[in-house]
Amino acid sequence: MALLEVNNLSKRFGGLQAVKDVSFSVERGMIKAVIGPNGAGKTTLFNLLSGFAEPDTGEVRFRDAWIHGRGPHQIAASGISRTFQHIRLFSHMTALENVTVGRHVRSRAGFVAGMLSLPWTHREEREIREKSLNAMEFLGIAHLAHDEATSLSYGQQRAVELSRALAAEPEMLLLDEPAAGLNMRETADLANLIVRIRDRGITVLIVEHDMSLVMKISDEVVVLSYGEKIADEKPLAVQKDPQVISVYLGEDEC
Amino acid sequence: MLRIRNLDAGYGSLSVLRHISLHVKQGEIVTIIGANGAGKTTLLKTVSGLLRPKSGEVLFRDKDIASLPPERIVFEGCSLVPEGRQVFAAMPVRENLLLGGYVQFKRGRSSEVKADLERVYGLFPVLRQREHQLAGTLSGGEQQMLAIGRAIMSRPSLIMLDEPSMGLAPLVVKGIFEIIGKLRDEGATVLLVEQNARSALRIANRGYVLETGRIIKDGDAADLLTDREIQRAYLGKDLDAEN
Amino acid sequence: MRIFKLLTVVVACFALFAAPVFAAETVKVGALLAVTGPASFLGAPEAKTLEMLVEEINAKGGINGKKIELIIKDTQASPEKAVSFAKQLIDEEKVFAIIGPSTSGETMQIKNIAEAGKTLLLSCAAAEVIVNPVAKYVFKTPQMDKHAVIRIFQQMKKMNISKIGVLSSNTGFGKAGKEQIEKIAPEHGIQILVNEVYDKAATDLTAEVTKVKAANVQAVINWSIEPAQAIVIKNIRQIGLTIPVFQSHGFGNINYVKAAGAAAEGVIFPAGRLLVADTLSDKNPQKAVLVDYKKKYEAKYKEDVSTFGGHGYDAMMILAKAVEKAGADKEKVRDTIETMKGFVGTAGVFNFSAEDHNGLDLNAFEMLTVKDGKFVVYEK
Amino acid sequence: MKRYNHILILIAAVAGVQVLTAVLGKQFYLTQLTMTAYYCIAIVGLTLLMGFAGQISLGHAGFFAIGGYTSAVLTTLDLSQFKDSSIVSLLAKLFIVTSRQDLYGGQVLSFNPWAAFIIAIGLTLVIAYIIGIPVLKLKGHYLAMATLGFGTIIYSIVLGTQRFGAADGISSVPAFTLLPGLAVSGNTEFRVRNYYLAWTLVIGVMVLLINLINSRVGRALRAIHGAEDAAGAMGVDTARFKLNTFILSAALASMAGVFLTHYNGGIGPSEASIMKSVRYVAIVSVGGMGSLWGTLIMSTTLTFLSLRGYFGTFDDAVFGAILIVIMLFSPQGILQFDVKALLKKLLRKKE
Amino acid sequence: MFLELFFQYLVAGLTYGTIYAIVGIGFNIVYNTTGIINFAQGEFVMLGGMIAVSLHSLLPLPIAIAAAVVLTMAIGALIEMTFIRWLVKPAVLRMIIITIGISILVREAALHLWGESVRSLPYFTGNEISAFSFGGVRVSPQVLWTLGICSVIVISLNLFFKYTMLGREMRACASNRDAAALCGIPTRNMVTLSFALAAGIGALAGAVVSPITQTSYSIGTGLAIKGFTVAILGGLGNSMAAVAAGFILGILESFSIWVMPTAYKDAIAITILLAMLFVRPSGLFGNKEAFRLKDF
Repeated sequence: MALLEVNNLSKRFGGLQAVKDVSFSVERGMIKAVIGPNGAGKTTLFNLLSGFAEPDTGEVRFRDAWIHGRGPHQIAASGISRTFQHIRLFSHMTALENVTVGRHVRSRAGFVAGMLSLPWTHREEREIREKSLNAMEFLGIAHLAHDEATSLSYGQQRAVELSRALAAEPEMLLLDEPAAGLNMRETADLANLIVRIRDRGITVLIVEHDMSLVMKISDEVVVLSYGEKIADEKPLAVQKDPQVISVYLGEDEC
Repeated sequence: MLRIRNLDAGYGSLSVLRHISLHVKQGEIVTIIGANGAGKTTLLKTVSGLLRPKSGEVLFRDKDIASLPPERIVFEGCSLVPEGRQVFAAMPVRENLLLGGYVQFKRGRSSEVKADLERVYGLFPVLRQREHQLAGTLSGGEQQMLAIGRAIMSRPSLIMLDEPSMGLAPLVVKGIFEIIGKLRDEGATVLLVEQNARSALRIANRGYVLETGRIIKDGDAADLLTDREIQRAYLGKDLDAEN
Repeated sequence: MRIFKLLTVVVACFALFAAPVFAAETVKVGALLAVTGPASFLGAPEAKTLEMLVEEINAKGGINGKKIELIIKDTQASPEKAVSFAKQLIDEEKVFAIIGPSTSGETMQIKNIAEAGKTLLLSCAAAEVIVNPVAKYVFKTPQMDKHAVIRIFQQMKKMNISKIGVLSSNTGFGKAGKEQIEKIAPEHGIQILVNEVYDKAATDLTAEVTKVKAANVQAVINWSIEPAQAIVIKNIRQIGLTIPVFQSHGFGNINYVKAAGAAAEGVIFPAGRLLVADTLSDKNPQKAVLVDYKKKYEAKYKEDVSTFGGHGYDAMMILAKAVEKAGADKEKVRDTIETMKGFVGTAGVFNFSAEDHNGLDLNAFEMLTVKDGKFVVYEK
Repeated sequence: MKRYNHILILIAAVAGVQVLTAVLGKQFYLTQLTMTAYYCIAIVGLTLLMGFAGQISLGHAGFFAIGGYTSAVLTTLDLSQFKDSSIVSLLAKLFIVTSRQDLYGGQVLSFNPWAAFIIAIGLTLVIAYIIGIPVLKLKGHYLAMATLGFGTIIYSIVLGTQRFGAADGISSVPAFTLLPGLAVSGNTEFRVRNYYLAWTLVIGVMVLLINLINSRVGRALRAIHGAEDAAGAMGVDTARFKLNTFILSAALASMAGVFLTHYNGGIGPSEASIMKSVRYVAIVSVGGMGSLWGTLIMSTTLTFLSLRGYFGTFDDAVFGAILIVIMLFSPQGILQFDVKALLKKLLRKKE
Repeated sequence: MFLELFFQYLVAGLTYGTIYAIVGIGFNIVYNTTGIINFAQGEFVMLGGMIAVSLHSLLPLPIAIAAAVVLTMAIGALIEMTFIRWLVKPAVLRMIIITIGISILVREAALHLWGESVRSLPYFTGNEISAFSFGGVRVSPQVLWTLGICSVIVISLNLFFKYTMLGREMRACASNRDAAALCGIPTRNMVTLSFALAAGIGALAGAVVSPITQTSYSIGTGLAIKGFTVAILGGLGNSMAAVAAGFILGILESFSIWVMPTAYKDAIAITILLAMLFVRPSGLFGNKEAFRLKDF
């Protein structure tokens, strides 16, 4: 059974049909990419999957549970982590603190326990810190732990955001245009990183413009156009799909 | 047309640009490439007056514009298409463009604004179709066109573009670059900051490479395009070789 | 350690403010008045009056050679400040007596404090609860609302009015009046058909007076002390109500007449005689006091005198007189005031007793009306 | 533990001030300092809501008033005439309703202050919960307006209801005997005890809040403040955390209201007014939104000076001027006020 | 009788509504160019009334009002230049607090300048008791004056913002300050202008309503709270909507008096309005689309 299953998902904003009857599935342990021209509904699809928008019709099943219509925090708790197209780090917090927020779903101290500073919360805090540092180490930014997150360079901020998502130990990671704003070199590093993340057993769903990245790492590619799915194939097949070429790739790109 | 000498700039105590010197001649397209965070956007912000330089001079047609506020610099004929489009989201397309014509209006050439509007609609037919639509409801590519159109409305002698391809689909990016070429053909001078180094260098006459606030290389665009080091760092030519 | 530095600065500030005041042989009188804030039209003239009187008394060499030291605290009509200041005046300044507060609410909040601190409190607020039940150290100088209401009802009887509408503002003054009206009306055979409270800061009251109009009453009583009462009578006339309009003694401020313009004409209200001082016959025992106060106040402050300032005047004069008689001894002064008879003040002739800490009767009020923009005695 | 360093300083300062006043014979300062302490509790609670959860509330005086008024009404309500009704006698058996003597010697059968306190806090929790759910969905100016509206409603109810004393408020509220020998009361002989009681409460609240902001919850709140949707994506139930914070800060305001009402012996409608709420928000801002200590210092200073009446008729004007000066020159609050940087800036401008 | 009463309450509601609306408009003008809610807006209304009354002892009525408007505009511009112009991208809350501070200072200055007493201008036509009668429903001429002037203000503002270059520039500033500067628009002057404009409209309103409401140093706060409520409920940035919301609030208040004790007028009106706000969080008439595009 697929890890994530999307059935006939639709969403309309006013007069705009942002996502129309989209279905696909993501198998455990694969990297799946969603591509499409601007305004094709990729970000909307992402928001539907992560609970930031509620679908008008359709279903989303993650593991054994229906998650459509649930709030973002519930979806996060069920094991899906996401990043954002425009980096959203928590201002006035250090990089490490940012990442520790990622452990929120894996810890439980509440208002009362927090106010009373109960002994077990200290143990929990220690664990949160360790796991967060591990996540930062994995991305090679442990040395930045105590810098203010929003003062870091763009690439470093991307890394913080990613380690924050990883700190939650998700089963599935949603990446929204992770290569936006990176140069080719950095993009290549990112590609390696995503593969390494997959190798840790985390399923990855990625929305991306950068075709070189998508073609290189993904196992399957879904192509959206005007909210509709026009292809869902292996990368090589997509590259040759005439419909995809006509709406998206253009004739002589690369 | 534009000459920058020993420019230092940054935000607060943070220094981003160090001793930048460059120039743009009449009628050419000059591109500045560099990694994210190299200071490209800061450079354009400083030239356009959104950011005040710490030291150095910015000569535009031999006049020092370094300490002028942005609105004065536009009047001098130097127009910026900012990063992330920055259209007036809650206003219709047509009003966005008319606001671009503000400078002409103030110069006492309001009669020409109509003609300029037609010219922009000629360049971007899609904007004519969306004339009365709120700018914020346009797609990313259309917004970029609108932003460029708005800048053209001020009849700039130098037009600066900050990452026009950012966040756009490849097909749309192609269209945008075609238009930049068209602008050049019409005699405009362009200073282009781009992430997409290959497309930028293909269209440009000359280029500068910016790295952590310093210019590390400059030359003809064609030369830069074939420069091995640049290929490795910015064009991703050895992407496959590495793996 | 920024915080530590700051704390030091703060503590130093406090120490500076706390510099001790060495007073000579004086009689310290505290005043809690709403000089600014929503009740400033009460507190401001009261404060001015007290300052004027103290200046005058001290210029004459004080009372029995002792000068008065006046400490005015601006409560801004908020009870918590009144409480804080009252404790300050009693515990710290060890004042001889406190004049004020200006409003009933504040007075009620500090009634117990004055009582516990065994400090004379001469309130300038009207509500009956201030002196009923009697607290040993608490007195008040404004006339009783009860008496004002009775005067109005008596007048109504003369005019054959039995069905009335009542409007009052949501302040202590309005509330106290409303309660008295509700209480006394049955005794006088008066039926209240509409009884509404409006906001003291109201900017228009057309809807409220429409409600009165709909009830088909024979007369309206408006009980308030703020500027809104001028709006009430304007709106009453504007919507075409021609029935008699009664106001409370809170109307005793010529500014309200000016603000209401033509609408103020014919309004009937009970008030002390200060407003009509000039027209009183020379035989009236109050005339000399009233004219004197009015002249002095108007000369000094270039504004019209109001009855509220008069309450401050009475408080200070009663205190001065008692001190003159009994010397600077709190208990003796208290006893002197309690037994004071025939003191002529602006509000009327005071006859205090152990049961009556107000000392005014029905006669303190005169029924007035407005004619050609001026207060005149109502004669009918 | 490092996080409690400032608490130690505060404890020292509290004791120090008391000793100092005793030595100087100026113990009357403790009266205003006690009142100040209660306002501080409300303001510190608001800081948690504004500075950490990032939600403005222009109606916090409403919660203060709910606490104060509920307690005042219940403890002054005379149930003597219902003495024989089964409910009242049951309550009397449970010590929820007790008999006491009033100032004029009469017997009053009214709610035990403890019972009134618990009911007041309970009521506040319920109201904050009901109000909080829809209100906290709003953002920015709309949230400000909605909370302002809530404040207006409470003020209007307080001012329009006979039972609440309308414009006069409620007076003759009895002392609140917490423990034998320890009563919240304005009586001069209990002044020192009340001072320590009030500041112990402040210290207790500070400890709890400092623990809270250093916990997982505090981190989640700051995350919400920094980027709400990202916090949601990280599994933070933003709505619930905001609501809980709102309720907590409402409860603190309400508690402050209860205690101050018993201390002052009464409460008036001005405690519920919008200007009061605005004052709380302003103090939080000038204290530095994200700084419990900054707001504690600011609220102590400003409230104390105001309650002492140092500025006379210029009280509001001085307050306004302080607001402007701090917000213009040190928008991060008083603790961030950097005289040197300011001078430098001014000097450079002159060049 | 029922109908007559209905219309009489309606008239009362319109009277309240006009006053609220005209203050709400001022909020919107400043908000539109700066994104700031200027809580000192009520103070402009107060200043307009007070200055006009003071000048009226020397000058004829129309000239006194005109002079008051001009003076208040100057004060508005001055306030902007002193306190706001030089701030770099201030946070919303910081601006709210600063404008609250300004409002307190202006109010206190007025108290010490004019004292605590109330004043008012004479009725423009007729006097305190005159009223037009429409089949038993009576309306003070000043209410008609206020309604008329309010409509003129709203219509001319709409024309100004929609069709003049200056109005468009101000809207551009509101939408995106940087982008407006890049179009050559002197953004700082636009902000000053918007304060002056809002102050002028407030002052005009203050002068026109003063015969009805009277004016005193403290009138601003209450009006500011009502005006803010109305501006938000209409949907920030939309002057027409503020007017509509103003009338809705006014009429709600007035009709609530019909059926309930008047003491709870505010509570009832605000409760209903809040309920509406919860259903439509972008304001009653807020353009949902534009709301989404705006950055709060």
